[in-house]
Amino acid sequence: MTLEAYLLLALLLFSMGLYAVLARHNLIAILIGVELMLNAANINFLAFNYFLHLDPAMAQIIVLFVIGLAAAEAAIALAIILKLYRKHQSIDVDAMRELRG
Amino acid sequence: MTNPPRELSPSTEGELYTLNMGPQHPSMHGVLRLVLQLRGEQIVNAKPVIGYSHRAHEKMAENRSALQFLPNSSRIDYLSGMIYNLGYCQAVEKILQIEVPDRAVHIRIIAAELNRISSHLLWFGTFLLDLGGITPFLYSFDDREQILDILDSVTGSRLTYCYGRFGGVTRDVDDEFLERSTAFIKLLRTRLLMYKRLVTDNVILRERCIGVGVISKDTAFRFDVTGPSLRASGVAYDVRKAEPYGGYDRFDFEVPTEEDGDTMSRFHVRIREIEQSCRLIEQAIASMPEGDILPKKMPKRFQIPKGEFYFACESARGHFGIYMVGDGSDIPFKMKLRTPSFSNLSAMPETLRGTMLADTIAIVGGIDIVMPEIDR
Amino acid sequence: MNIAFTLPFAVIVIGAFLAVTRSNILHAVFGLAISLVGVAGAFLALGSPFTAVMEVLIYVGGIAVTMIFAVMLSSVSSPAERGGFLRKSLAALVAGLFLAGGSLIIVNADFGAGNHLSTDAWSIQAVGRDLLDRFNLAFESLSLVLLLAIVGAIVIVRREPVLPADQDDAPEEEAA
Amino acid sequence: MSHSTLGLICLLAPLTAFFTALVGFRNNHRAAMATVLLSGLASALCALLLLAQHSPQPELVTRSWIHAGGVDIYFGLLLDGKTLIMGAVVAVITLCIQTYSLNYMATDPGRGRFFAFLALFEWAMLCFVYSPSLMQTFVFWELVGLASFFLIGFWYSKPSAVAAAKKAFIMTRIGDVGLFIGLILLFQSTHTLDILRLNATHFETTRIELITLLLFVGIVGKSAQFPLHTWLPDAMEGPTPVSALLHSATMVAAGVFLFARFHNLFMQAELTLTIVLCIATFTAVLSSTMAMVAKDMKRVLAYSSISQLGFMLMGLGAGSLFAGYFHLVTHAVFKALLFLCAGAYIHHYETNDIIAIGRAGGRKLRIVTAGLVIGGAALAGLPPLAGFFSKELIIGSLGHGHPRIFVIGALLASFMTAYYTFRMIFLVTRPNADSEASPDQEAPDHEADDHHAEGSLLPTHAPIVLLTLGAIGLGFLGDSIARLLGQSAHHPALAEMAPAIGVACFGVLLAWLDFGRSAAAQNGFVSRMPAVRRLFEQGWYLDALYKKLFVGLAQAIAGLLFGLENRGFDGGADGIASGTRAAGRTAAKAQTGRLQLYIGTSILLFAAAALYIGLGASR
Amino acid sequence: MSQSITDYAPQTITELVGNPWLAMPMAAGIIMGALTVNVLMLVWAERKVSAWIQRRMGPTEVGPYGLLQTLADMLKLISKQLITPANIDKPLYHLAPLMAFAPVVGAVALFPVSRDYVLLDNDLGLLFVFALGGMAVIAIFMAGWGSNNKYALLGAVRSVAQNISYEIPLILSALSVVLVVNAMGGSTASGLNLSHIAWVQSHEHVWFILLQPLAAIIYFISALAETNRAPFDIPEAESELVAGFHTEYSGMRFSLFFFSEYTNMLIVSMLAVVLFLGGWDGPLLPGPAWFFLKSYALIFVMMWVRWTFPRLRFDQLMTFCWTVLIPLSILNLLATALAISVL
Repeated sequence: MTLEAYLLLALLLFSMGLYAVLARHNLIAILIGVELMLNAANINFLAFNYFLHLDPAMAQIIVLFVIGLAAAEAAIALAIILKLYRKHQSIDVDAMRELRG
Repeated sequence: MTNPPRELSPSTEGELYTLNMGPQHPSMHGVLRLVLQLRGEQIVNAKPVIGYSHRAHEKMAENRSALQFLPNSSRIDYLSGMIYNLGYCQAVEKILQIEVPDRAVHIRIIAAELNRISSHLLWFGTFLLDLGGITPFLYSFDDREQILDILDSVTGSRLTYCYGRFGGVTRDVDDEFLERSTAFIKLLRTRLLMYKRLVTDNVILRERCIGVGVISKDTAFRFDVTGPSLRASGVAYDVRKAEPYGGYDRFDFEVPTEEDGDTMSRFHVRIREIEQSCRLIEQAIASMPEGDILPKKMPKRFQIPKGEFYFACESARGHFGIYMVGDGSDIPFKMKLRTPSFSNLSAMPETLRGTMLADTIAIVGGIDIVMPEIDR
Repeated sequence: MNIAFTLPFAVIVIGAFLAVTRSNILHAVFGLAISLVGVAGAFLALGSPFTAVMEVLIYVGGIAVTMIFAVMLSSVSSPAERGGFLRKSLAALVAGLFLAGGSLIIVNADFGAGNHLSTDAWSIQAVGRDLLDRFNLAFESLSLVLLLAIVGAIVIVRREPVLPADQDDAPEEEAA
Repeated sequence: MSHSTLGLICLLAPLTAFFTALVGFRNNHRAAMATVLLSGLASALCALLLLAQHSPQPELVTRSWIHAGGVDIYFGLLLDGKTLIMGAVVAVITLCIQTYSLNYMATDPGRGRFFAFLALFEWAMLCFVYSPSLMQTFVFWELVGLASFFLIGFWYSKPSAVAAAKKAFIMTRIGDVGLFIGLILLFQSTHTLDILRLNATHFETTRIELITLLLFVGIVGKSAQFPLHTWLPDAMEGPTPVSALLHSATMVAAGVFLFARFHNLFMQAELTLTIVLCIATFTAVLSSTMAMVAKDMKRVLAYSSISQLGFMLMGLGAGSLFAGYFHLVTHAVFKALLFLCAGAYIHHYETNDIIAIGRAGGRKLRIVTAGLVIGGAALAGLPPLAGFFSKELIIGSLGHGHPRIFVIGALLASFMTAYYTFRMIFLVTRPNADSEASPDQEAPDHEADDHHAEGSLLPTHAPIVLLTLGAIGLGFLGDSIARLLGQSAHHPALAEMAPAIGVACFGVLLAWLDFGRSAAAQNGFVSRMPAVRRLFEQGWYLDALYKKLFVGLAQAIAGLLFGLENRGFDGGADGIASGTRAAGRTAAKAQTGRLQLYIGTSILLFAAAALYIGLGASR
Repeated sequence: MSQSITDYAPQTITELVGNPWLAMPMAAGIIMGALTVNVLMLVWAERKVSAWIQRRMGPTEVGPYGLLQTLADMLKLISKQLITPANIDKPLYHLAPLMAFAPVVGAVALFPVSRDYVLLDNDLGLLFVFALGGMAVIAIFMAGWGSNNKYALLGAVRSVAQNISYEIPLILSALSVVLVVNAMGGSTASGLNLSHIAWVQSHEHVWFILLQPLAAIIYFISALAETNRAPFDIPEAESELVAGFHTEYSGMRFSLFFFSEYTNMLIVSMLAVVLFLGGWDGPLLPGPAWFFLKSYALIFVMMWVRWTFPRLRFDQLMTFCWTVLIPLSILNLLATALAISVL
């Protein structure tokens, strides 16, 4: 397979994640979209590395960092979602509009 | 009718949920149903629901003569049937003032104490089964089986004995019975040592039991907790000592008590009671007199005189009371049974509150309830 | 078609589709998990088993499970997807535009090096050494970030311990 | 065994013991105590062996941690004269105190935790002492502070202990900020973390003045010099063994040790040295005055610690590494001894009050009283005990090329030291129930119960005896210590020593007159001046002053700003605000609060930009 | 390092049939056959062991020594009607048994049975085993949630919390072995390769249980918890939660859970053998014999423990993990690293 194929796969995955972020009401579903987007980026990193043979260890390390950051981000995001749920009895993104003008 | 649990504040309400434990649940000892309100695994409210095996024993007693009711008595609590059976006999004897011959007194004590040991052994096994230890169950049933065999040899039944007669017992015991009882007690002592080593000293068991389900002395009094559960809370109350009946005052035994009132204390009290029962049996066998097992002179009919009568005995689970109102006929006008598990169970909602779900099992198992005896 | 590409491709797309469209949020999380397993497969095909394993260990075994926990702790029923069509079509429009534009770029771009595969040797040892040497600062910072995230998450969701309800909360008979 | 093995054992034993005791033996106090004691023994043995095997050249045993930006960050041991002596002192004294704690803490419900923290403390201090790099120095400097925080606040259910722990932690942190900035500046100008290389650096610029001053700020915090000294007396809230440890070989010693460690750098900064001398002398005199009126035995010792630390810094600041360092070592020994003795009294009579202890029959504890007398005499600087030699050296070194005021200050402090030390000794050994002195608290009556007799007294007495021997004999080891430090030990002539001996003797004599005589009023000459007495008792009102100063200052600044704001800015701001508000109301309409709208818009814009750039690139 | 996905086809079978894509399903078939036999034997063994401990006979009727009893039981389970409760979450409920079952089969292929024979030799073998084990959590959750039963849900929540927590000491204790392997076996081969771990032990004539006794103990305890075996069988605590996450499963679906549970026992035992007990190393007998002898001996110990101890309470279990096992395993790892860097 070609580099373009993997890039397109990643792009598709990213777009799906983007759709979830934009279209879903549920905060957790939005978080799911974000995770999909992060993984699309990961595929890109490895694909570029594989096909353009850059530094083989480097791409993996970057992917590891992304995974680690995603774990941290998920932990905090879920904690916030839980807190919001306790406050609003809902995790609908439209319910969180205190900052509107 | 009981009210539904009080509404909790809306902020916490969404996080509570109700779990129906029982009536068909592996460790509800028959058909107890506990309606638990949980927050996570923590119990906010517990409500026992009873009555699934109601058989109207009390009503039956008001429709048949005392003698006809006799077989029913051991069905009330099938685990200490002998004690209930003999207790009922003793109640009638007390009403009609029938003298019981010495030999029968001794035999009754041996039979009742063997029955108490068997009940405690069964509790020991099932309690550990509730805590997830499966093997001790089979060991204790093995021991209990011997008691059942011994009692079977003289009474002819294994569980729901009808051995008592007003004034004595149905059948005399032979030497073989006494020898087997002596041998069994000797064996049981070694087994108790083994249980201590393998079970009582086990770290996990101690973790599960110590400090779990504490019933304070005060709580125990308020809910009229009785039996080993009461003695585990530090009250040395035992009907056999407090209001001696059936010749218990002739023998030397102690009322074991523990101070902490937790499940471990109840565990220890029962184990120590087994030892005391062994002592009683040994004494009774050693001083077994010769003679009749029924009084020479017996009334032809067992008419309950006019008036109210109360008799209490100590069952394996505690204070078992028989309240009878007679109108001079053969048939009691009214009979009410005060059974120990019922009052012990009533202390549960308060004890369970705030504990973990897993502790429910340990606590409910630890107070040793027998559902038919509660439902009657 | 190459099965080493199509298999992960199919799994990723199907999983992501489930994750994006299911209105039952729990199904969406399981869709995410499936998709991530597919991503791990793609990593394998891209010659990086180590990241593939890590993806499964951390994403599927950790993040997805945490999400399921959050779902169970928050809303059992997902909020109704009301006002759906306009919002969805707008979102689809944006995502579609993004997809179209991106594909345009990818197809038109020349990545220079052609398509010869990397056969460079790498080993876990090399990754490990780089982690602790070249990327040491990033590595240590990441560990700090993770620690802070854990502590922060605990602090955020902590609530004052609720003591067992008082005796008064017991079902009383007084109203009877 | 090789040096690296010995060193590793020495450092790792307490760490292992800490974790084992804290995690492994949480419910088994006996095992925790045994582990910690064994580790202390191992550390002490290794430290002594290292000392015995010392080589003239500094030796490095290190393991690398990070290479980054051309700097190699490593951890390990630097074995030279300074570290070897201090390491041995720390390890031995910690062992003594751990042994002593066996009895002292025997019935405390948290003793396992206590011993674990002792091990942590020892580990942090040893790693600090043996540190070969700035990084390690700073890390363990902070860890020493942390461990002392745990120990001072050990009885965490006592509000005063918690407050004291917090105070100690925050006060020392103030100094640490300075230290940290100083270390960074130091690193910036030398590009190395290696302490040996640092010390060999010669600075041309005056930057060294700034660096050393900042380092000195850290030392002031940790070694409890004026004006950050107030935490130390409060730190008495911890158990007495902790005080003994804090005041002798660890915590406060860390500051002085840091000074000694960077002595070469300090020597290049004239200005800093002068400031050091001023502050040290002032601290020595100031805290001595407070000690003269304190009735709490531990407080007397605490104030004396502060003043002795002033002495050490005087010696070091005067340029004599040997004098200051020697005093650090001897002080560690006799101060540990004094605290252990004080602990024995306090444990036995359950009161801190000197007068109460004396009246309850303090002298009946013979070994302890002997220890107290000898330790006190060493503190007072009476010949031929350990303190005498080191203090003489300091006063001697001050005599060379420094203003007279410092010598006079030192002599004054020395006099007061002798006075208050013997005041304490006489109050304990020659109680006079009829004197005017009134104890603040009475000792509970112990005639009837003998529960203190439980167990062996060996763990209490053995360390006291050992340290007593040290307090007697250590003074004669000055030459070998000087050799280890690479300094020449100069012996001051008798004529030089005369004033010092004189004031010390005079102090003792005055103490005898005030407290020792059978007809003495036991109130001391200070109480004839009530105002002065109150001033001393309240610690020169420094705590109150700090409170007033900082709170007042903040309020003053706030008031100033308030006025400025009210008059100057408000008018203009109001006009701007109304305009902004109007504009805001219009703009706020765009702020829908809908997260997804924001994301969508930004993505679209971003995509457009990317598309534009991408297409442009591909064209 | 491997470069193609076909590298993950079992090598030996690939050589036989020539096509890696054909080899994968074949290997799965072989493994499933072997595992079925293994599970049948294990269930029989569990019954016999428990009977022996409880002074009973155990199964005696079907086949010699009751050997065929479990086969009969399996036939019964397969032929039973599949009861589907009302109001379940259908996809989750139906997929859960398969999800529990699939990763287990994959993990078995990685174990070196002898010096020369391993179905799938992979440089990251150890990590693969853990990753596949991590996926089982999802299956349990699907089952618990899908069943629409409070007991099942409680069981699933407990199980997931327990599995995630105990995975940490499990992996940490295994990692300290990996450190030792890398220190002893040179840097040419990966310390995560299961064959290599076993090879180092036989080559250096030392079983790692001697070098890493603490890790071995932590591993074994965590393994008991990972497989939900007594005294950590809290997710399916019969007396509390009826049967935990598989309360609502019956017939074939239940037997799949049962299958994966017993196979999990085999996997953690085999892993323990590879990590700590020298793999196929041993005198006289051939490699595979030693390997399985040790594995089954460990399984026997697990059964022994199960029939001896009562069950812990859930919070005690978690406290034990987070305050004892995890600190200890971290300490052990640090101590190992330190010892290696010093020696």
